[in-house]
Amino acid sequence: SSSDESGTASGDTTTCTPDALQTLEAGVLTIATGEPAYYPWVIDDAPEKGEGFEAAVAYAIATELGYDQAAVKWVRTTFDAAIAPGPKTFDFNLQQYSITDERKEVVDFSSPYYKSNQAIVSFKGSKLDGVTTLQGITDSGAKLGAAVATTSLDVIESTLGLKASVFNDNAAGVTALKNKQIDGLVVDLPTAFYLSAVEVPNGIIVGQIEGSDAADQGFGLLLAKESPLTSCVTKAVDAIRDNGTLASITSKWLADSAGAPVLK
Amino acid sequence: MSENRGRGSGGNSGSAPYDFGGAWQPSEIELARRVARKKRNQKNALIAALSSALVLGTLIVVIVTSPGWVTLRNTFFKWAYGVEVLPKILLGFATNATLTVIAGTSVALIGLLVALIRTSRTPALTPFRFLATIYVDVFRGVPLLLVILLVGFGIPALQIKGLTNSVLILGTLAVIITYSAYVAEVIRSGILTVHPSQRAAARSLGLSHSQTLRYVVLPQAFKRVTPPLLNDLVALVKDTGLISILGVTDAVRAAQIQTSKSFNYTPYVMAALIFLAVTIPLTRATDRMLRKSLERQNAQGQA
Amino acid sequence: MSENRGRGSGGNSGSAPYDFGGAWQPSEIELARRVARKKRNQKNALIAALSSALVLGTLIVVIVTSPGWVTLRNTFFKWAYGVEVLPKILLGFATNATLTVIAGTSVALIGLLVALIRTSRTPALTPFRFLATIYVDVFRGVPLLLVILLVGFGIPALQIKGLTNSVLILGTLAVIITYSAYVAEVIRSGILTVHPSQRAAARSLGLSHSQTLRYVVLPQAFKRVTPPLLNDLVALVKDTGLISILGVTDAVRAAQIQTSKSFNYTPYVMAALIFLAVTIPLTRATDRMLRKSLERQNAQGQA
Amino acid sequence: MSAPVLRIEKLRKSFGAEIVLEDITFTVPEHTATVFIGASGSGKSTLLRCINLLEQIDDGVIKLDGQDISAADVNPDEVRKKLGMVFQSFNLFPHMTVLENIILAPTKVQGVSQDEAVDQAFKLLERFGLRDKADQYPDRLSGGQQQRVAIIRSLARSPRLLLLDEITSALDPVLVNEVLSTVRELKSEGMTMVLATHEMGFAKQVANEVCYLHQGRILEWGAPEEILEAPKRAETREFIKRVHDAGRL
Amino acid sequence: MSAPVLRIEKLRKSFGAEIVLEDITFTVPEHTATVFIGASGSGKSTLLRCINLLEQIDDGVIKLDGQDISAADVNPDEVRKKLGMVFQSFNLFPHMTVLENIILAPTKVQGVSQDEAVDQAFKLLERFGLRDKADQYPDRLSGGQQQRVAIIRSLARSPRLLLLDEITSALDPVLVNEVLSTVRELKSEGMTMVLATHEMGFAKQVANEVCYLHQGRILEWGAPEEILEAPKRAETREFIKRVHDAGRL
Ligand SMILES: Nc1ncnc2c1ncn2[C@@H]1O[C@H](COP(=O)(O)OP(=O)(O)OP(=O)(O)O)[C@@H](O)[C@H]1O
Ligand SMILES: Nc1ncnc2c1ncn2[C@@H]1O[C@H](COP(=O)(O)OP(=O)(O)OP(=O)(O)O)[C@@H](O)[C@H]1O
Ligand SMILES: [Mg+2]
Ligand SMILES: [Mg+2]
Repeated sequence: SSSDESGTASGDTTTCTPDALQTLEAGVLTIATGEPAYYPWVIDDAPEKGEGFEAAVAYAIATELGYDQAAVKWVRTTFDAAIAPGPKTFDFNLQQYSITDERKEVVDFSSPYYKSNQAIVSFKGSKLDGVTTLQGITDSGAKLGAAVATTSLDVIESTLGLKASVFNDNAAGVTALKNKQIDGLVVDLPTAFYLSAVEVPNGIIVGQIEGSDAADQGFGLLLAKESPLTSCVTKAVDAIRDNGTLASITSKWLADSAGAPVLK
Repeated sequence: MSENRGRGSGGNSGSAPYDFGGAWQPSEIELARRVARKKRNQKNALIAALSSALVLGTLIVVIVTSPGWVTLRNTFFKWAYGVEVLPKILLGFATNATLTVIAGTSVALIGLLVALIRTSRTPALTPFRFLATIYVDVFRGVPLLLVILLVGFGIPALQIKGLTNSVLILGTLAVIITYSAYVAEVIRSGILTVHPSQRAAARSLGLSHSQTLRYVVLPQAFKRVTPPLLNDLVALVKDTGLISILGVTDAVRAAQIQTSKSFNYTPYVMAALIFLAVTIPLTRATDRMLRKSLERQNAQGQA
Repeated sequence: MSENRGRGSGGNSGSAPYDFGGAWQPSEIELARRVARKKRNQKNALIAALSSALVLGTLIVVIVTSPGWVTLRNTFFKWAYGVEVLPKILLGFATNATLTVIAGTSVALIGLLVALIRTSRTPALTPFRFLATIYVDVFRGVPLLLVILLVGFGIPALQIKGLTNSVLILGTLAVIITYSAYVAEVIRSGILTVHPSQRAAARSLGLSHSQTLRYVVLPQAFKRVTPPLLNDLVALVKDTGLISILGVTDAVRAAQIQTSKSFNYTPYVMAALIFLAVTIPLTRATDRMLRKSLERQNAQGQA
Repeated sequence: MSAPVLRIEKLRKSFGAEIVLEDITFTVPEHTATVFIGASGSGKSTLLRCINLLEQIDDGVIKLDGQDISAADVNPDEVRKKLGMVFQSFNLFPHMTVLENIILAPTKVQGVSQDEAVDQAFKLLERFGLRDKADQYPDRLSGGQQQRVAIIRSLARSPRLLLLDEITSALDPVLVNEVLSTVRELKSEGMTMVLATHEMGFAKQVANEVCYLHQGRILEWGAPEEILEAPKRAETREFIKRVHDAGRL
Repeated sequence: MSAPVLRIEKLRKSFGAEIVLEDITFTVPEHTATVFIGASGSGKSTLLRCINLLEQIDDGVIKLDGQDISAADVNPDEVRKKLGMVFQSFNLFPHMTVLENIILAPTKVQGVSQDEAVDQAFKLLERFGLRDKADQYPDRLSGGQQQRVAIIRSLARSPRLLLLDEITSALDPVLVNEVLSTVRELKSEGMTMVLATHEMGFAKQVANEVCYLHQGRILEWGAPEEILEAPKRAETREFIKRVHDAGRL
């Protein structure tokens, strides 16, 4: 009965119920994140607790779609595996995927749930300590790292025009930064706050890079290309944005991610 | 010229000629020689002991008293933490083990098939021989990591309906494809090392080509290739971890996740110990087998 | 019993007895046989050709006309794009090549040293023999990836002053440590396979232990281990890419970066081709050497 | 007088440009032994391999019991069922026991039942005094025992013709004896044989006819006494002398 | 009458529980050849290896030119400079040419200059008719040539005593001859030798004394005619008979 309505452009909420949604497993919403998943996006690498920005967003969307806590199943994927073309092992995936046109050719995105600049994390006394301009970063001769397939990598190569040390994931990059094998790691701003405050000894945020990628349209939930869920998930994101849930989640988990100097 | 020789107790024809087990007493001169030899051996043992004590002692003292020793111990050998993360790493190793078993079995079958095709002479198999040769060449030459990436990420990109997208299955497939090429080559060389006279002997008995292969060539080939195959098995156990690049959590990846949280490298050491528990017995067995076949070979050469 | 035998033209004592090159003309029966054989060969050739045409043809047709063919070609074999990214991948491969050369040289030296220590009998070297045995056992059994992680990320974590934290150097070091263990074992087994009679012959000539090793054992051992060493070299070329986990951009990583931008897998195929360009000649040379030594061995057995 | 078991006419065999056998013609009547002697490389092994169809000949005819086995359409496997062949070495299959070696061909090729083959094998082993070695692996046997088992193995198939190629030359001289006496016994039982050997003992004791092979040709042939003691050709005399000088009579 | 080159007294040697040589006593005067015969496993090779200090003896004394070389403090390398030894096989170093094989010991052990060693090597090769093989690798030589080069190689060091262990038993019978004549020539030049062999030709032609070794003991000894033609002990007779039956005179 709902099938003929699913194609309509106007958002008829009746199609977006657990009964109607063609999820991987009927009645279960399979959500993916990274392994490990980082603060402040997921607290204690335990997304099923709903703590941390992305975990909270995930549950808010699940609720919006009509799933209760128990009907949510978490799986893990690597960052680059999930944005590759092909069928997926999840209904949607959230681990700070920036929406870009290139990616949109092979996967679907929901509307954005957060927009973040990229930022450079470093440590006191590094070559980057005290640098305030983009040119200064280029001139410092510092070695910057990023995880493969990320927007952060594009920032280093395109915006800064530097050669990056490329890691399989952020975790390896953090290890290298702690070991001072690189001078700075480029990540999104909230991650940068967490890393500089908690993970990296004497960590600092050198600065954020504004509009680092013109095509960057913010973080979106990632779905398989032409997923039957895309429109419903987008509607759910729009709904929690409109009803203020998203804002309160943001202020709860990302409140301290306020001003870092902007590198010009 | 036959004078001037003495032969002591000579042919001792008095005693029973084959009574060797008798109460032989070492002579004075032999006893003196033994004392001298014993002294020399003791001296050598002493040198070995002293040298061992010196070298190993110095090594231990240098390591333990070095300023970094505490850091080193805390960073790599924090056993309490190691035990804490052990279950997670073992869980990861279950992936390696499962993969080894599944891939190992498939590789054995496919490798054998490819080897048989490559060593066959039937005209009808010509195209398969050709394909098998190319297959072996290519997959012996490309890094496994690349094959895993190509198969694990590339095949799903084709969006072929009905085809699995499980990274675990695709990763295993990549490992199977690559190792089958290695194993096919090992088995083929085993088949070729069976001495041509053995084939001739079998054919002379009236055995057909395939009977010769089955009853004479393959059993001998397998015996010969067991050590290199065991080597490949060890390599397989170690290489299964590469599919972690696809997002599968194996022992190495599990250790990496723990380490990236704690910035302590004991999980890696634990993972290494788990691998060693499996691989050392295997390599020991391989070495023993190789040594035996070597001894047999040398004995033949001397006979 | 000696009647009833005929010998045709017999001892043909008329002609020069060793005149074999003469104008020999095949007999009627031989000519008939040749025709029959030729027919059979032609039949076989026809079967081979038909079978090849059929199998390869079917394969090509099935692949090219399959619904996914265009996708496949665009995803894996977009040559224009491949050429575009080739320079970056080649730049990455320069890392693999450099590493192979540097690590290869060090591995040869260290491997030889460890092998010599393990096969020595000098009492003073006892502790080193012990250490060398443990070293070889451990590093043959632990996955290279783990060693790279331990050395590349673990050693800098110790924050020892004066010690490098360059991932390139440490990664190379990890590769050298691991491969030296492999190579030491290969050389040691080469030394052990030199026939004991060769040592006896050398000692009988009055050569000392070390002279025997230097002039007789090692030269023969090296000849024998060249094929397995070449195999290890191929493995080394392929494994150098593993240090990309430390953030070094090698050919595989360069391809991965490109692919992660374009979602097109041609860069991986390009990387594979580059590796093949290096490894196929090496494996071919290895195979040829092995075949030769095999033939020599078989010839000996038959003599 | 029965028909000859083997008749070879004008056989020629070359490896590439090297002519290894030329103009070989001889006949082996039933119950006789023909022994080929000649220097190393004179072509003895190649000749036996040609008879056994392990090599393809260039010209000539090989007839076994009147059948042209060199014809293009002959199935070698069928021919070999009638022939027994023992080489200098690598005869036995090292991964099988003596018994398994012997029953392999009867059970797999001739379709004899396992029990029957085992029975027959034991009879043969008994006859040649090797009954207690039935369950041993070849590498536990002396070279002489190995060659005797190899002969037994080829007898298990009741061949029409036995081809023996220097079956003692890899053996310790004192082990030659036991193999020689086995061959002598076969001869006395009427087995038809072609032998290649450097052992003049063989030639003297079992041959009905000795052929001297020189650079691929039969240079001289006749009764063993003639060839070994009064050879006519200078080459044969020279060869016999060298063998004598080496201490083999 | 000069002092004996080799004198062995009551030598005993065992491998684990197996006694391989027992109560071996004999003397080798200068310019004589002593030949050991005996069945396989009777201990011939072990005896020669003991003399060459390749094995450690259990009891007894080995004296070379009056010096007790079995003493614990003797340096085997020094002793071996005075001894030449040739085995059944694997004598030559396959990775060196004939010339390199011959000059290795003179240049590396005895400190002879390269030129001088080469000169001497060529002289020896010339004398034994192998001059044209100087630059060949061993695998290009026949077995007989290889053994002759091995003998030459041990001569290049002017040994006091030559130990030859079944140097022909891996050879084709027709190649035995050339090696035999080389040994005969050495004998006529006065070389002192100890040989182990199955080749009665050696025993007959070069031996001053033949010793029959049986299960590790010298059971009978004497002039070659005595031992080979009229042995006293039943065991010796049995052995000689078996060798004869095998066609070796
Ligand atoms: N497969 C082969 N390819 C090329 N030449 C061969 C082959 N087999 C044998 N020959 C050559 O044929 C000739 C005769 O060899 P064959 O083995 O028949 O001699 P033989 O009389 O048996 O010698 P031996 O007494 O050494 O066994 C030799 O010159 C040999 O080199
Ligand atoms: N290294 C060893 N370890 C144990 N036993 C040995 C060793 N070398 C020889 N033997 C044994 O010593 C005995 C005598 O062997 P040896 O080689 O001296 O005999 P041989 O008379 O030379 O025999 P052949 O004629 O076969 O060469 C044999 O029983 C043999 O098994
Ligand atoms: Mg032959
Ligand atoms: Mg011996």
